[in-house]
Amino acid sequence: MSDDTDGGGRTGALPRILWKVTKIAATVALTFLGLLVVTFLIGRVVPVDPVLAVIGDRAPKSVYDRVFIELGLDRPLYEQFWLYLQKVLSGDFGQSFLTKRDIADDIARVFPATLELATVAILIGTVLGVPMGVWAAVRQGRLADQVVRVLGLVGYSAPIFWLGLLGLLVFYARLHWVAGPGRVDIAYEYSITVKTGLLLLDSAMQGEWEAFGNVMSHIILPASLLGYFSMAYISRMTRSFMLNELAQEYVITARVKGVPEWRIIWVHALRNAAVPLVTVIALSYANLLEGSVLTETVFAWPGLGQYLTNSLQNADMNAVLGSTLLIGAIFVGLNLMSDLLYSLLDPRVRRQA
Amino acid sequence: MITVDGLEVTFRRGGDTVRAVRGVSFEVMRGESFGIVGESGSGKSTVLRAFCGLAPTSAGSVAMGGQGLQTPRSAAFFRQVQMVFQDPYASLHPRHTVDKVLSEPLAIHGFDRREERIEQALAEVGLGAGFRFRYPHQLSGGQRQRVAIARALILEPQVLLLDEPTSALDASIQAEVLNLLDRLRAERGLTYLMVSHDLAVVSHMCERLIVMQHGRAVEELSRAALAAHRAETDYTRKLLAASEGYSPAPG
Amino acid sequence: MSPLLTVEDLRVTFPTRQGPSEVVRGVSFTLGRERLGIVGESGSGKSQTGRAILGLTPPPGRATAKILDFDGIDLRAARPATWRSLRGARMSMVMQDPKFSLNPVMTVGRQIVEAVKFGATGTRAEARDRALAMLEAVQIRDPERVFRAYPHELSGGMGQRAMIAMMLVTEPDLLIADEPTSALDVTVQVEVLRILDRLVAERGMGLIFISHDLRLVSSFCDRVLVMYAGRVVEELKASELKQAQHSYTRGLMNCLPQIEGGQRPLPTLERDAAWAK
Amino acid sequence: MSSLSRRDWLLSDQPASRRQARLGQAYRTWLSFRSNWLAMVGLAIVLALILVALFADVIAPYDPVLGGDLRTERFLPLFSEGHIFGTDDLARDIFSRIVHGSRLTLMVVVLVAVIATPIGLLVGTTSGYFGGWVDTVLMRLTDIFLAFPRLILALAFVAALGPGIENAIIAIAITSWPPYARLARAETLTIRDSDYINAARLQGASSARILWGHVTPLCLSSVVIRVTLDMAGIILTAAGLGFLGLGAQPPQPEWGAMIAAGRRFLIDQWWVATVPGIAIFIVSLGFNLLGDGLRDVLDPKARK
Amino acid sequence: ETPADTLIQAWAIDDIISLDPAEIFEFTASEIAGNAYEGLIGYDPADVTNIYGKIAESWEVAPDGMSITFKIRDGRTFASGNPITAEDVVFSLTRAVKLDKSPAFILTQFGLNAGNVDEMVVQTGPDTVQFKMDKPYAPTLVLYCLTATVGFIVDKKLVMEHEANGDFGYEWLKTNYAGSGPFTIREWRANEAVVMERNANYSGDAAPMARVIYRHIPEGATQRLLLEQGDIDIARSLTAEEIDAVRANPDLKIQEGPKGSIYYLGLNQKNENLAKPQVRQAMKYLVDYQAIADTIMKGKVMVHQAFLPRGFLGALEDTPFALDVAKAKELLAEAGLPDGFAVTMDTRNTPEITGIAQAIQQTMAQAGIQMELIPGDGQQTLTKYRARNHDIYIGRWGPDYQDPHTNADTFARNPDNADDAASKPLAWRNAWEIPEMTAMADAAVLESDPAKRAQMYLDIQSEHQQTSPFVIMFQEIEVSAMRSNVNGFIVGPSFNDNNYAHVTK
Ligand SMILES: Nc1ncnc2c1ncn2[C@@H]1O[C@H](COP(=O)(O)OP(=O)(O)OP(=O)(O)O)[C@@H](O)[C@H]1O
Ligand SMILES: Nc1ncnc2c1ncn2[C@@H]1O[C@H](COP(=O)(O)OP(=O)(O)OP(=O)(O)O)[C@@H](O)[C@H]1O
Ligand SMILES: [Mg+2]
Ligand SMILES: [Mg+2]
Repeated sequence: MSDDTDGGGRTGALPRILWKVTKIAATVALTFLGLLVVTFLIGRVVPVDPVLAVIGDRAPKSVYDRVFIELGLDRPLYEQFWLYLQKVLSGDFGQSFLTKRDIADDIARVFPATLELATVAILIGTVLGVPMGVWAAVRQGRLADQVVRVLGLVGYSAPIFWLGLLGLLVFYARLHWVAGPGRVDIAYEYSITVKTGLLLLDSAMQGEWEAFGNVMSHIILPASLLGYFSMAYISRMTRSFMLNELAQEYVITARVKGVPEWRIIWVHALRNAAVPLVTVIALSYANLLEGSVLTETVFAWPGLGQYLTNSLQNADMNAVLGSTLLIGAIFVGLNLMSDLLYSLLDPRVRRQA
Repeated sequence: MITVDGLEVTFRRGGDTVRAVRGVSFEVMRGESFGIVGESGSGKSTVLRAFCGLAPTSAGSVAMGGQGLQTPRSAAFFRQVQMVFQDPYASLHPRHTVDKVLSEPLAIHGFDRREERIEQALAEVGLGAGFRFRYPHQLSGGQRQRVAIARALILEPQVLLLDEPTSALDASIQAEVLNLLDRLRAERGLTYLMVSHDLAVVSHMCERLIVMQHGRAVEELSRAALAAHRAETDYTRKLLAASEGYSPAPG
Repeated sequence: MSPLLTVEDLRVTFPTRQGPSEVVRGVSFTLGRERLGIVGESGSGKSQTGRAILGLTPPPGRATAKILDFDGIDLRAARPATWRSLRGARMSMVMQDPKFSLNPVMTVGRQIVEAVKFGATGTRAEARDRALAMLEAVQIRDPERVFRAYPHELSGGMGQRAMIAMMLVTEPDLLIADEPTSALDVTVQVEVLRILDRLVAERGMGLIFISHDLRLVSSFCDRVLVMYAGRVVEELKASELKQAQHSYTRGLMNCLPQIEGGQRPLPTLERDAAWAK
Repeated sequence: MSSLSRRDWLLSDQPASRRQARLGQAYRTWLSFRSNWLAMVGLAIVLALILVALFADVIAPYDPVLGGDLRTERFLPLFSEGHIFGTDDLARDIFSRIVHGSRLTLMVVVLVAVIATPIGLLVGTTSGYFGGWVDTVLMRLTDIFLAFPRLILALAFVAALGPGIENAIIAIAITSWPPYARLARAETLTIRDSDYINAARLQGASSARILWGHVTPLCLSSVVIRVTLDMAGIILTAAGLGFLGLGAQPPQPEWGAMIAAGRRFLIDQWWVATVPGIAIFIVSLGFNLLGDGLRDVLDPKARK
Repeated sequence: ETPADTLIQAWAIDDIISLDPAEIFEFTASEIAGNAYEGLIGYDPADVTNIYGKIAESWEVAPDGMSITFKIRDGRTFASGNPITAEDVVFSLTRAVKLDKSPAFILTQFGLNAGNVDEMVVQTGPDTVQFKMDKPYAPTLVLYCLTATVGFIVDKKLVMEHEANGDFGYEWLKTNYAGSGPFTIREWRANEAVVMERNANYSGDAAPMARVIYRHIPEGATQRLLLEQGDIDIARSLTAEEIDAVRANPDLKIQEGPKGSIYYLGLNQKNENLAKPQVRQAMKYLVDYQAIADTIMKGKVMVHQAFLPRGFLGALEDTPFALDVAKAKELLAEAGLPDGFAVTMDTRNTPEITGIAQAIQQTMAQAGIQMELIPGDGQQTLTKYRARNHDIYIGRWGPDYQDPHTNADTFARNPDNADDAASKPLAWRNAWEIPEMTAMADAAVLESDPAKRAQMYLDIQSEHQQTSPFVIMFQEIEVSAMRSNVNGFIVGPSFNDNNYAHVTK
């Protein structure tokens, strides 16, 4: 097509950006509203009496009735939702029935643990998964490919909680290679001043290298396990993206130019495969954040997953709503971010953005 | 038979608008074969698609047999007008056998004697009964295009829209398909509206043609004028020169 | 003068479920500093011939030959290092469709400079200058802009010119052009061909021009190979095409419709099983 | 008909009837599938699962729920006499529980496939085919479900409906369809403007007919592949719910719940949790291998 | 390895919902409060009849039995440094009544309420406080009730500094600390840890441990691993198998103490089969008590079949029932159900309850009773139980204070069997209508002679054991596993008696 065929009117650049931003904002808002409604409704049909969760089994009726009203359970459903919505919009997620603290405080306390775990895991998954996928693609059909495939399949197929227990047994109890459950040994707990809540970061910034080492030896096993699972996914996707890219004409062009093979693989093809890979990695990151529920149980990791499970089982609906919103927000945020990265990596999209 | 008057087609995509067709008018007589030539992206296909309701008309009018066409097109319209697409590799459903491809339109329009009609349609396009239960991947490009033509003809339409029916085919197979189309028109008295970027093909097939550039019809020519290289616009002359093959000096 | 390229009994085989399938079956020819056209219908093995010469037969395919000699170098035994020193620097290929043949996430400039870098020595700035000069040589009016542009920002014609610039920037001795213009509009086609023509004439390269358009090849090239089912059925001077002996070649010539009007119905090609033997 | 000629009949390039064409197509698919030995292993595992589930009553030597004598038959190790996989804390035969548990696993697989696949296909193809506001509404809905963390949504549903394998299945199915809808939509978008769909429109085919007869069959294979590949994840999610006490409930011999119950004895009576762990692993592996194989055969994009 | 001055315990601490003594009612929080707060009086965990003064120096029961006067010990201080005065005592008790949180009934059952508490609990001198009641309750009952966490004394000055909207500092105290015990509560991170520190201002002997930390480790296996590696000092929730393993490990030791908790089946009398006396009786013969106690619950329970746990005044120690399928079949036949019947049992999905339930399911099946387990998490089964929607509920009940009335009140009293009754004791939850037994239990409360009172409870239990719709099975034994260098950990009969003020390691 020659340069001027699309001579039709194009709307200006600025309104287009505005249009896009508005659209994204509307999408996000809608998604959130949906999340709120669904979680709220679930919270109301759970066959658990939230009053009991607050007052326990033995309280007399008078206490029961008072708490029932305190929790606003006497009002009609839509009114409860409306009140909740208003509060959320003003940034108040309410108090947890169980911990008696503001949900925001609770989440600020538990979330960094999960974030740290998931981040280390995704780093492990990416650093291993991408090269493995590339390698498998380059060696398609050969032994290396099969090895990577089997490794990946094992990662897909084994129940994580089982692997976690076995891992603890082997690497902690028998071999003493890693530290046990929990985030840090008590001995170091108070040598780190918690600022970000990410203990690795906090200890490193404060120069507490011994504590850093301890935190590391605690996180390495659960993170490796989670990382293994994302590695399985990432390497599989990398392989298929790379196969796709390596079959493209531009790869032949590069060969014709005399570009060495390593450069074709790692610069030309991978650079193109990176575009969809970003989304895959972002997605597995988000999945790790939520998928750590099981790992957290096994490793006594005081994170969001445990908080949420516990809140759900006790019908602590404010806590459930708050955490779900946070996780939803992370999903949406990661999606937006991967879109953004997508457009940074892919000049074809960048132009339009 | 066909009247297109001031046709405009505008596509909106995201924040973009593309004016693909900008005020094209022409008329095709009953039994005539009319051609549209032009380069890639000039809007040829869009004219055809707008005519049969597959693309949105933003201005102008299209009519058939003197009657304006309403959107969406009626079932009766589809019995009169059928289309053959450019790429035989993309115009057959990969999971449908030839038999299924041909029987479906019959089922939709409630035709009787289906078995007979299918066999006859296959025979007409020069495919034996042995092709009836094949899948597209078991057919060559030329054979596929024959199936596509059979599919278009099985509803016994009066007008056939041909969107570059041979441009994806080798020269030798192109000749066979063009001959087939020629024969069918003669036998059935069909009206053709044919799009191509190949001047030679259009001049072989059509009595009259228009030349399109950037969504506009820049020139209308008869076959005789084309054969005599009597083009009026620069653009058409360039097309003509290019179709001669390579000439070292800038012409 | 010894020929630039000698090919004898080139065969390309792909394993398939029905057993190995030979798609190029004993092609032999020599090439000097001239324009050699290869024509034939789709699937006749033209592209695979071209790729086999550059050692780019896609796995799991395999290419074999009695002789495959480029300027005294036996390509059959070439190691990856030899190939790297040859490809780009001394032999190149222009591909059909710039839309797919250029890396979409690299600027055109980088892709050209890359060709210089791996083909010759020199500083970055030199490489850049050479790339810009080459872009000018293929008649790009604003080389700086095209240098910075991404492939999708160029029209087909511009992209194909950039592709040619990339392949010629190292001044190779042999250029294989595989349907270099069939994805382009007719009006642009001619311009690109002229650029190619001029560069070949100026630099004295050997050119293999692959196309299925007999008319185009006959008017562009000096010599023509006609392929059918993986074999060369006829080899002749472009000017002698009208006197072609083989019925396949003649059939190809005749079945094209003429603007001036011709036979009706068009003569069709009656395939003869003997051609493929 | 001799076997050779039957093969020729199936592989004929000129089938003489609809049936021959269809069977021939299936046979060709089978042939290319058969050449992938890993996929065949996967198929064998899945078939074995089905057989074991069907004949559980015959295969299992003991009752899966009622155990033996608490004082003498607890924690018999692997390969004990009469208890090849040993017994658990309530003196139940682990082999019998594994065999009966295959029914639950199969039920999870089948029900999720039967619920989630049609929803995903319907939403995705409708959304992709019609575009416009239909697309916007359906995709927003899908996005909401996608933005919902999956395990957590499942947890929430189970919390709402009460623990139990049926509710876990419903929860998993409800959270599984959005990716299928996305996939079907993406596929539909590429198909929607293809010429064979245009041809069908030009023949006056109704939208429903096009969706059902033309679009869905094409999306089906990629969705089926995806569902098969997801099966491992689904089994693991069900097991994970069981592990958290929200899926299948004791004394049901669901494998995840068995791990959950057995993890208390992992250190000393390791086989109690490990045998079901291996069972889950093998079946997940089977579905993964099968899905990979199916993709190689059915997905034209992956084939080249 | 754990630091020498720090005691680290692994436990499931997710039951903590508050640290305010006026609200504390759960195991973990009770234990924490027991080590961080003090009450007026306490008892010797080894011999609960030995009641002694803590914050109170002495006490005196009025001749009419309608009030008790406490004399506050001099010179004691809170952790904040404030002195402990009679004012604090009055404040703490009236505060608990006025706040009216879940455990407030322990005090209000003596006729106190928000309206009259200011007259009922009064300061009568510079260091004397009088506690008045509406009836002459048995003095031990009152005293035991005052040893419960709800009677713990809080630092009025400190608490009132944090008062907001007349809440008596409740919002603040539920996550903070204002006590006088050997340890202070430094931090509670829900589901993660509770950190306690030695109270520098403690009036008694300073605790050897500078820090006591509870780590939330719900998994028994994980606790065991940590304990074996020496990463914790005490593991609090091991299973029977793990306890066996720990016993065999020379680095570790076990400390156990009977707890007041009782495992029982509640048979809902709204179910027509279960309402038949022979069926109730048959069920009592269909549990293999001893096998369960010897295998799946080994070391964690002892067979016990009356509603008062051993160690309580008047506890009945007879265990007349054992697995006897033939007898049970006979009884069922008598009840017109020779082929058994189908029934459901709501079961909490904790490993222990589930294990017991499954074992019972097996033995019931031998008599033809098809028992289907309906598992659910704690809140769900409880919600259902309280709504009397169950057939059978398998439960565990812990006494609220050390007096027999606590269990008699719930197992043997049902003053109003209507669906909307104001109080919902276990007898009510199983729709067991027992006016006579209720009257017997009420009389026992007012008996001030301990011996007579004990006999009254024995009588009630004997009848209860035979006729009630409760299959009482076991009494819990709390087992803690610890590193062998840990000494001085005291496991008392109730959780607020568990004491680590003297632990050394
Ligand atoms: N559905 C659509 N949405 C947006 N733009 C479109 C759409 N269809 C066509 N166009 C644009 O309209 C213009 C004309 O397209 P059209 O297909 O009619 O060209 P053509 O002359 O048939 O070209 P070719 O020879 O390549 O088939 C092009 O610029 C094309 O990009
Ligand atoms: N990777 C491959 N595996 C198997 N067969 C192949 C492969 N690549 C090409 N072929 C077959 O080789 C034959 C020759 O292909 P080639 O690309 O050389 O044809 P061509 O003459 O260039 O045709 P066209 O004009 O369509 O480009 C064809 O039959 C093709 O199907
Ligand atoms: Mg077109
Ligand atoms: Mg080719």
